[in-house]
Amino acid sequence: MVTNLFVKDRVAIVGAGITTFMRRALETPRELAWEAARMALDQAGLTLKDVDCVVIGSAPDTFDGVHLKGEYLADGSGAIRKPMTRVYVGGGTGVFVPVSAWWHVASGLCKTVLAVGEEKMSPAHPHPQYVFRYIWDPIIHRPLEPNLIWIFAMEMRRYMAKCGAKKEDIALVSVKNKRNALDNPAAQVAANITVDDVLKSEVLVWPVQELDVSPVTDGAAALVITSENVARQVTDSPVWIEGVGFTLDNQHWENRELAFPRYLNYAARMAYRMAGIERPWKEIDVAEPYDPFDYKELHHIEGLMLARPCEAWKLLKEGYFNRDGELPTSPSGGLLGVGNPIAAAGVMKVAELFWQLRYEAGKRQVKRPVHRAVANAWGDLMQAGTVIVLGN
Amino acid sequence: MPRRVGIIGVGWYGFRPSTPEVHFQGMMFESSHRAYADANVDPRKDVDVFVDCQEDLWEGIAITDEFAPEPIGGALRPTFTVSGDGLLGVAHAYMLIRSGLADVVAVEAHGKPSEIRTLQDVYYMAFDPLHVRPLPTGNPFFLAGLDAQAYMQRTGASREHLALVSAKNRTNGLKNERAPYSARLTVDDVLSAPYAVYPLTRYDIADFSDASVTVVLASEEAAKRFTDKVVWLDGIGFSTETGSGAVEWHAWGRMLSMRDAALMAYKLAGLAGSPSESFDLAEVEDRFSFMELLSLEELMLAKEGEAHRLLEQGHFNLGGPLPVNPSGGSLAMGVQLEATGLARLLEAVLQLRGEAGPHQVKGARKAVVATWRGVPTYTSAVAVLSAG
Amino acid sequence: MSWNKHGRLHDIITWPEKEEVDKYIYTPGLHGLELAKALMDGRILGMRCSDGKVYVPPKTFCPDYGQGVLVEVKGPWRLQYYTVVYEDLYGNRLEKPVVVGVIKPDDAVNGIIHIVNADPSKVYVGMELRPVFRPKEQRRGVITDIQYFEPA
Amino acid sequence: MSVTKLPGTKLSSKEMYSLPGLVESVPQAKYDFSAGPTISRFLQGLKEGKILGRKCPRCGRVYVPPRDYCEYCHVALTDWVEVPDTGTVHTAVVSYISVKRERLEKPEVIGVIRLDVPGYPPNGYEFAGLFHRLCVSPEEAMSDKVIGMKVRARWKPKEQRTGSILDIECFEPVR
Repeated sequence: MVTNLFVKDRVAIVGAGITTFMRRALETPRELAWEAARMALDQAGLTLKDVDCVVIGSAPDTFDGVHLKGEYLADGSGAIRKPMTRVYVGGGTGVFVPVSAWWHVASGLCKTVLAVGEEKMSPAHPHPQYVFRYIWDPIIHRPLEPNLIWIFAMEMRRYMAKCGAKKEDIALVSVKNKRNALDNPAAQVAANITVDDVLKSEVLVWPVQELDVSPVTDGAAALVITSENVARQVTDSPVWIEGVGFTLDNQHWENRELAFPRYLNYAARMAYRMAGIERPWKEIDVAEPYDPFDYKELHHIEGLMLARPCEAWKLLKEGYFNRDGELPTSPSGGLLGVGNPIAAAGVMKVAELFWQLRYEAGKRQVKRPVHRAVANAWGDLMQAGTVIVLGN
Repeated sequence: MPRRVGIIGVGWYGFRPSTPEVHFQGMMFESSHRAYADANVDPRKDVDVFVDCQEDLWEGIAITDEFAPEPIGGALRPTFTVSGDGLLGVAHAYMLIRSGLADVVAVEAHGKPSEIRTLQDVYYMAFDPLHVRPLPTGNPFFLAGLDAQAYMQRTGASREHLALVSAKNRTNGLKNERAPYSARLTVDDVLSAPYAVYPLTRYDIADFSDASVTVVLASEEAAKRFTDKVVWLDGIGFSTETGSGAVEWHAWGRMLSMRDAALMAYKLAGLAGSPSESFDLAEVEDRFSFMELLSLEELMLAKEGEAHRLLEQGHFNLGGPLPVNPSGGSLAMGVQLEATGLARLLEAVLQLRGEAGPHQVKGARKAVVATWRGVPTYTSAVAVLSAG
Repeated sequence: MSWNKHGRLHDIITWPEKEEVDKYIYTPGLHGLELAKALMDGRILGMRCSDGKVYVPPKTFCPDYGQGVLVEVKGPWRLQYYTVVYEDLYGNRLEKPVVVGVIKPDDAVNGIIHIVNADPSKVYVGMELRPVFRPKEQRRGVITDIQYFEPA
Repeated sequence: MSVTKLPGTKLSSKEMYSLPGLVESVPQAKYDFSAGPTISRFLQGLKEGKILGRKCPRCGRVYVPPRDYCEYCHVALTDWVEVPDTGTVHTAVVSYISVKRERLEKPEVIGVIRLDVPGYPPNGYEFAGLFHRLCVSPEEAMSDKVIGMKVRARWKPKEQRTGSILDIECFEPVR
């Protein structure tokens, strides 16, 4: 693995765009991608002619009900007569799209890349969650009729058992993120709730209850990522991609300790080494850990080495991760508050850090000064960790 | 000079109409196991990044990248999936190495069409659900029929020329152990067959076969540590003309994505002069017979509307000035879904290493590889290779 | 596994499975909603882009990425390219061959894909066609509200 | 970001289903997965009432469920090992909803069982194990006692076994 990576041409994010996150959208998937990508280009002051490569991220085709979905989203993502690939690491795709865009630019092949994440879950009937019946091993697991929440519940239970975290401790994440989301115009389920509301919500798969889970969402988000010299011409506050990391564990999640995401830890080390970060818990100013479930934010804070294993829920109680705290996490409102259109959710989180590092997050702007940020996405069967480190 | 990228190992398994004896992950293990032996690398220590190419609905699994890392040695290592043809995965490997993030990258692609019971319905699921899929068209390959008719109308190529491509490739395939659909086919055999999708007979449409192909790429310095029989990847290009939700914007009878991909690849390879003299062989797209002629024109290996004339003169035969698809192409080897591009690349690499066997093109030093992702996409990829 | 495979078919297990939800419901999209209303009314829409070109059917945004302006497309319609499907992907002959065409109206730069209701022997490029709509009460604002195109 | 009105047109459920131009499509995506030699043998073992694992010749790991290859050494696995059908509960949950998110009348208890397979450190990061149903009451599953509880496979009667993971009915506590 290459360690002291000398890249003559640094890579920057210069624009971000996002659609509102909705339970049901009128737009078709390609129109959602178009709306987000066009906003990102407008924000960067560029047009489609300036784009020379496109990277698309979208999770299971079985949601939108369109096979070869990368091809279906191509024109919506601006890839008409352009090099385009769709990258795919399950739920980790959202952060992986800008990670892949990094080597499109750093290799010298592309100068300006449109990185687009889209997900439309509402077409699947009777319920989008039914799609998750098909993520399992067809022979060993599917006969047990598993649904997705089972695997999260098992991981949450293991985290609670190993780290001594109670449900009321974990519910604070949902309270924090849904409150943060009140200031996010894209939010689908922002709300002022209390720990009691979480503990009284419908029990889906104990210990997971309704308000522990992010919603099903239609939405898209996009970033414009360019080389250093293009960035210098386009904006006076580019946000540099300083570290990228990604790791996939094997698919046998039933053969590993679920309390600690080792795959995410390896991905984080890869990204931190590239960014020259030795003590992330000190050097990272703001973070967007992936939070499809409330316990998962704590799980990922520990995987990202922003807190020691089993310590995150204690710091949470002290307000350490609040917007005015020592290390704000999910100032965007996260998946729990803004929504979870799988592949677009990760791009939304990177977009949030883009706005935070440019002090353009408005009411969501964290109080402390920010120089270095980290976002991660998680995916597959408890096996994919994707990490990006940004700096201004 | 930016870092040169070389192919240091190839491995494959399958190329048969069905492979019931292996689980799809077993097939991936077989091809990667052979590729790592060929490159004499240890995947658990020497390979930095693993790229896999597959699509959910070809595999029957909703997040199919979950099953990628284990069999190819990528467990707990940087692994990701490109939802596209294997050649797009090679493009990512090229970028990973040029950017310095990785020195050695493994790319695997596979297809097990024999396990898809409702292949036609899965094809239709890729069609625009609003404006095209609802139409009672009867066969998803009607899109290829429209392009074939438009191509023949524009260039004057006739049904005999299409038959000549099919006969050439299926006969070439007789010499290639990876070509289950080869046959001593004559033009008359093809002309006497009824149309399946006008103007294509069943001989003009490649069948499907199961296969997994793994390719190991490395930077110039890293390559020296492992092998001395390197095939250089001088250029790679890929492009998309329009989305499958806007096929109505497609330039019928053309494959502009292959022209754009070729221009990108030739620029990277520094091919200033006219490309037609630059190559000793070409492995190009032929899952529909007319596509070989159209590909040659989009790759500028023949002037527009001239490919079928050169074909008549035997210019593309095995002994001719520019052998095209000496391996038999997809018409003889079959279509392996997302591994089809790597099948073309595999054949070209073996030719440049002088290891092709009976269908070896003597003294082959430079080759071009081109693939299209098939109906209903308009995405192509092109690679330019040269012997080490 | 490399060396100890089972060749004997008796030892080989194949496991039937599927990857299907009950059904998909696709919304028509921004322009699609207006096209649906027009189709119910027996009219076909296109979109005009900033370069003045009209594309059909309307797809909300143009190849140049700007938003298209809806316009009605009246034709006359001509067959630009066509194919005839005689058998399905598995090689089964269809009872009746299906003629599929790219059908371009004079007042647009591209054609739509649709079925041509004519005997394959009578079909030629450039022939004039007209859309045949289903009876009004059977229309639902979808592309198959046009049952087919037939020689004008 | 400076923009407050974001693109996107929200629909309520009623609005969506009353839209003109809605297109319905019933997907047909059926497959016949080749189980391959390892999984075929594993299923055969289940039919005979045995849980089979596979051992790596190089690192000695015993994999349950078995694979064709060792993912840490990237070599083909060789010997078969019958492993005990006893183990401890790694995690357990109680499900009140079905695959289609409908409420279940009777909740289901499911979990991960760490099997008593030699060669893995007692509470190491990796272990051989199965994901399966647990025959314990929901109350017991929610109590702290269940984590680490000793369990054993409850096999279906021989004539009802078909060579599937369901040949094990569940894992029940060893009282």
